[in-house]
Amino acid sequence: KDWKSATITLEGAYAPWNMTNADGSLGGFEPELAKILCERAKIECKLVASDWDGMIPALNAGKFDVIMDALSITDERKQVIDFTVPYAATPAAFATAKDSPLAKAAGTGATITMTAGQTGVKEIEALKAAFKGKTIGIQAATVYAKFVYDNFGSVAEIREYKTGADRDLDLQNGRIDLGFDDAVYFNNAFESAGGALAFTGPEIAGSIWGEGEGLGIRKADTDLRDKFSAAIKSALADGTVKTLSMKWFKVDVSPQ
Amino acid sequence: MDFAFLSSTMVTLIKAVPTSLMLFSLSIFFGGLLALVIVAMRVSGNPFLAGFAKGYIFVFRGSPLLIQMFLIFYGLGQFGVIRYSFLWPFLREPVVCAVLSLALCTAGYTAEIFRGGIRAVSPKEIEAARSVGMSGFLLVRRIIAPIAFRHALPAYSTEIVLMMKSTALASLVTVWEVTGVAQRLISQTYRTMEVFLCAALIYLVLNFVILQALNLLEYSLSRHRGAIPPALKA
Amino acid sequence: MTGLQLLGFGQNGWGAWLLVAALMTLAVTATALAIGAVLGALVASARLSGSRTLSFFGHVYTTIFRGVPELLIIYLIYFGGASGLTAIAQSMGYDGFFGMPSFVAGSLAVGIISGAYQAEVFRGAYQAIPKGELEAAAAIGMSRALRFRRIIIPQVLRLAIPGLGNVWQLSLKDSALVSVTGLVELMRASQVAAGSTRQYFMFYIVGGALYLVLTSLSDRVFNGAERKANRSMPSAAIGKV
Amino acid sequence: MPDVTRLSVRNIRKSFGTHEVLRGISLDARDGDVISLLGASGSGKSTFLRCINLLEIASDGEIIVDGEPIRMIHKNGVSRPASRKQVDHIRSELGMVFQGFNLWSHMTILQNVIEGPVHVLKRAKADCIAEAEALLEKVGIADKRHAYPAHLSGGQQQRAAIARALAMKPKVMLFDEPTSALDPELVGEVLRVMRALAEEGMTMLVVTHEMSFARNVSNRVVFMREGLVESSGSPDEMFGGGASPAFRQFIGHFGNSQ
Amino acid sequence: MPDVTRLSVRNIRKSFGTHEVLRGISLDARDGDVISLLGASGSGKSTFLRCINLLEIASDGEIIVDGEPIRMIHKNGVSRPASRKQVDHIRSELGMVFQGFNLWSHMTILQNVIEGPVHVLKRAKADCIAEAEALLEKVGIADKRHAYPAHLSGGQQQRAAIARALAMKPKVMLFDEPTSALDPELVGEVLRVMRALAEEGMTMLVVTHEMSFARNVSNRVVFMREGLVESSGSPDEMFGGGASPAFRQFIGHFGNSQ
Ligand SMILES: Nc1ncnc2c1ncn2[C@@H]1O[C@H](COP(=O)(O)OP(=O)(O)OP(=O)(O)O)[C@@H](O)[C@H]1O
Ligand SMILES: Nc1ncnc2c1ncn2[C@@H]1O[C@H](COP(=O)(O)OP(=O)(O)OP(=O)(O)O)[C@@H](O)[C@H]1O
Ligand SMILES: [Mg+2]
Ligand SMILES: [Mg+2]
Repeated sequence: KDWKSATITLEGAYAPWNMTNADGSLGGFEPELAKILCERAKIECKLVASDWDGMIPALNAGKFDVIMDALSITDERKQVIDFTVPYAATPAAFATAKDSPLAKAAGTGATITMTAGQTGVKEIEALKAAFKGKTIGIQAATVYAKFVYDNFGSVAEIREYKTGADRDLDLQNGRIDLGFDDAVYFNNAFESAGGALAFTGPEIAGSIWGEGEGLGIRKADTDLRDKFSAAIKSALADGTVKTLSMKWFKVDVSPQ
Repeated sequence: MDFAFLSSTMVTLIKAVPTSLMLFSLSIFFGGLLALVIVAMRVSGNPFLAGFAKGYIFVFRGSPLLIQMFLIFYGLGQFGVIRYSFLWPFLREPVVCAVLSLALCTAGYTAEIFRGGIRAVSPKEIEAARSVGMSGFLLVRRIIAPIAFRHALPAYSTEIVLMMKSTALASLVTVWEVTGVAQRLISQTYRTMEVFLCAALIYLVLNFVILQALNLLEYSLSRHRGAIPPALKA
Repeated sequence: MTGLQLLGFGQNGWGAWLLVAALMTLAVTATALAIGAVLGALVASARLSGSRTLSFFGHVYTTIFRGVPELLIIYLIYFGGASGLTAIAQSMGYDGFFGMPSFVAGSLAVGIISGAYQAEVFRGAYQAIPKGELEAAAAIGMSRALRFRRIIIPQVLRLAIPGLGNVWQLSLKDSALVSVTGLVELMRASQVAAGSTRQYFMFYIVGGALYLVLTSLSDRVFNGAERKANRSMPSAAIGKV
Repeated sequence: MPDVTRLSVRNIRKSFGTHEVLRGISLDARDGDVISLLGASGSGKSTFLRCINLLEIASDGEIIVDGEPIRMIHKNGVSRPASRKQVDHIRSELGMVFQGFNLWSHMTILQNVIEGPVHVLKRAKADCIAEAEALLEKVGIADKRHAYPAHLSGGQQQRAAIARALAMKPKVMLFDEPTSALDPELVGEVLRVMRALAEEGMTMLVVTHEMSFARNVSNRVVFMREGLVESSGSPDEMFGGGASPAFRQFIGHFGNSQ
Repeated sequence: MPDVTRLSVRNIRKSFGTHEVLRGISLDARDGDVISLLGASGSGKSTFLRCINLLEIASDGEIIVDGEPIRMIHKNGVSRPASRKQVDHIRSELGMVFQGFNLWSHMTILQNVIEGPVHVLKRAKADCIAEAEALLEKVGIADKRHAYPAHLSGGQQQRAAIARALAMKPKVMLFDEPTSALDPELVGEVLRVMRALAEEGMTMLVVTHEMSFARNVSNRVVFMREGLVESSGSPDEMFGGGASPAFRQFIGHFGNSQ
């Protein structure tokens, strides 16, 4: 099949990755990047919003051809769909209330790099001691959730939320002491929390979070996947991704 | 068919069944009690109480449970008054909030269902009760409630089953019951249909048992009716 | 940006967006209720028919569609329906994806579910009809169909109105699940607005309020119908001394 | 008037659970016959009438209306009518006034009365209304024609029920205590109407406790006891000297108090 | 027996919409009085009884039971009782047998009968059952005590309703056509029971179309017409020569057909 046109779906409610404008149009980092990628792949693209819950089955049912919704590339997902090369990879960090005794834990402001499965990192051990007996909120079924369970499951109580936004609200309400998530996401969330929340402890980057975020594509459509992978590579190479990233996230999320 | 996957999914989901059942039974119990109070207010004839009940039913029956639960769990904590009050130790607990919002919501529906049942009680039988000097609670307990309950039973069965399914929303407030666990499994494995089918099977079995029990109840409460002659069946 | 601007109809206001979604919710619910009324009447008559087979199938229908979570039924109809259509289309030589339009799939799914609820409402109402009145109808030689049309339906409708009000309410909220088909109804619209602006409370409260507006409109209709249907009844004995 | 057998009932049996209410009742009614059905409370009079128009299905026996036997199917010890259509048709020729009236609560009195003629017999609505109003006039409740049954007195409901049955112009009328809720003046009125109908050739089966009716209007008296016809005969026979002891005891009060 | 006024009704008025059904009715009943209330269908007899125990609220007038006036509140042209407690108490002393029986459909006959004594009067259940069974025996439906109302014949239901009212041992009984569904033998039976009650001093107000009752059992006859008491007097006065022309016309049929 020669791909002249393709339908790309995203949730349209995950600012600043992708969001809906008041007039119903889509905006954010991903819609803008998608436009560039499609131009480079010479595909005419149509963007449609759809619900996160039905996204993967709908892709496999053929309702659209590409998912672009901050979809992390994981082994489990690879069993049902294919991914392009990543167009973004973000570090993660803890957040807490600004006036909490846990604010400014050791390493705040620094960045450490971890590889997949790495243990015994001294910064993490320090946090472990500091977070003993506290409650940590995470978004269920994410790579971050696995990390927190692996490293803090023995010392802290862990509470799983359906969405990051819910967790942030509870962080403000004081039901939980800490949250752990994508640092880029947090950056944006802090803004709407009116300065009540802040990072604590070091930012954690590296291959521990997997390859990063890529486009999800049906397994059968390898040609489409290759076209988009090529486009992503070129956009990363010439700094286009970085420019867009600085515009929307104020940090560079291009995978290293 | 990937039977290994299905069976491991089933095991994971079944572990969450007690949570679902706990949410279900507590909210049916408290919701039922609250509904009795609300419906009593609604038919009391006192304009103030009836107005309050109408408002209550309107709000809790009229808006989605998801929004109610969100506002109760995440919204109440935004108010310092509540966060620093004696209520907070309770409201802080996700389970309490989940049961609270489920019960508040079902009370609105149930009150309306019971009111429908009360409407179907023959005015003549109520008059007969009044003429022997019954009124108030006695009249309700002996005459109105038994007849109304019988009339309301089909609709109430539906509501009970709905509550079983509504417990699915509790994962919004971090109480991980069957549907929540299923959704978590889906976002890990992306095998939507398989996981959902397993979850559906669990709900179907639970609800089948509930409905069967309610059918039995309905049957045993119907002895007093003359059987509908076969010649008349619709 | 102030809340008022966010909710307004101006350039950055979400007013129009939410309003259109509310109308969509109304349309899905009304369509579903109509579909459900037909199914519900059929299933209720099957359950009351006295025929064991029919009654069994009626029972199965109400048990399954009340017992299985709504979301799954919507999934099955939407994706299952789409696979079916696509397979048919491909066997006829067409290529690509053929789905049911979201609106059709959504209304159909909610309608099938609401049919199970309505069947129970109708059944309860039927059983509350004074038996003697049915006998009187049979005694003047009314056929089943005529009895159904002239005696049963009017009385069932009267006795079912409160129950149908409840079903309307349920379907209104089931319609919120239809968003998995990509339909932007009120619930999804509120979530999108909340997620895009991060004004969660405001948009949830506004969304809830819009649901209440829809409810108050429908309550008005149902209350009017109830008043009208009950004019032949003695004034309710319950509120009296 | 030709001597036609309008209604013939052979050996009807009916049980509720283990309680056998009708134990083999037979009866023939010709054109213009007015048969009084007497019997103690609970002796099965209402059940008998209800079996005739198949509101209850007799477990045994045969019913022949206007020469046409009602076809029944017997299977696994359960009987049911073979043709629903036939039942509907026969019912429209058998009028019935119920002991409990059974007016349709969602219709006004006038609507109750025209319902059958318009929708079962498919006659023109305007004609039916005119006739219905004349009937309601005759039984004295024309002023209540737009009221709903729940707003009527007992006697008014009973008269409405009579009017509803008559409006179908049935060949055979089954009356279940048609004057129980009426005052003496109205009883006289209604009996006059019934006598007139009898003279026009309508066949009537009347369950009644009104001995004056049995004696003066009917041409045959059937006395039921414990699910059987204990005795029957012309009014003169029954109320004269020839009655059975049981019947004499039954009407004892009637005899005494006058 | 002391000469006590058990029930006194003064100038009762009641309208349904614009239709004034009772236009000022007064009546006094002493211990042991048996008052027959006669009147054409629709003349307001049932409404009058219903007003006495406040199932309908009269728009005007006064009701005094056993010397205790029922306190009413009049506000904005609407009347209602001042004390619900008083109403309950008074109702438990006023027995009522309804024209339509109004048995509780979800209870067996026995349960219907013991309901009031056990739950309103709070008497021991075992005693109530024993008494109820005796009462049911008296009215001849003891064998039906475990049946539900829907499974009873008309006359059986009526007797159950009478038993239910008597089980409360009220001081005043209001009967609305208590023998309408009964056969002559049973009518005699029930009248005997009523006569015995009257002799024990129970006060009774009986709406009836049974002239033999009015004549032989009651000690006063009240004839209602168009919402007013047209005439009243002892049975001898009323059925003798002294009756009003209207009353004479009303009982005309009764006179004729015998
Ligand atoms: N709820 C009501 N609404 C309107 N009109 C009513 C209502 N109840 C009774 N009526 C009217 O009031 C009048 C008196 O009725 P009531 O039942 O008292 O008559 P009654 O004397 O008992 O007659 P019957 O001997 O036929 O029982 C009748 O004309 C009736 O139509
Ligand atoms: N649906 C039923 N189920 C059980 N028993 C019944 C049913 N209907 C009637 N019976 C019983 O059958 C017997 C005859 O009832 P039926 O109504 O025919 O009597 P009836 O002769 O009309 O008496 P009445 O003069 O009191 O109306 C009664 O003993 C009654 O209890
Ligand atoms: Mg009978
Ligand atoms: Mg009356």
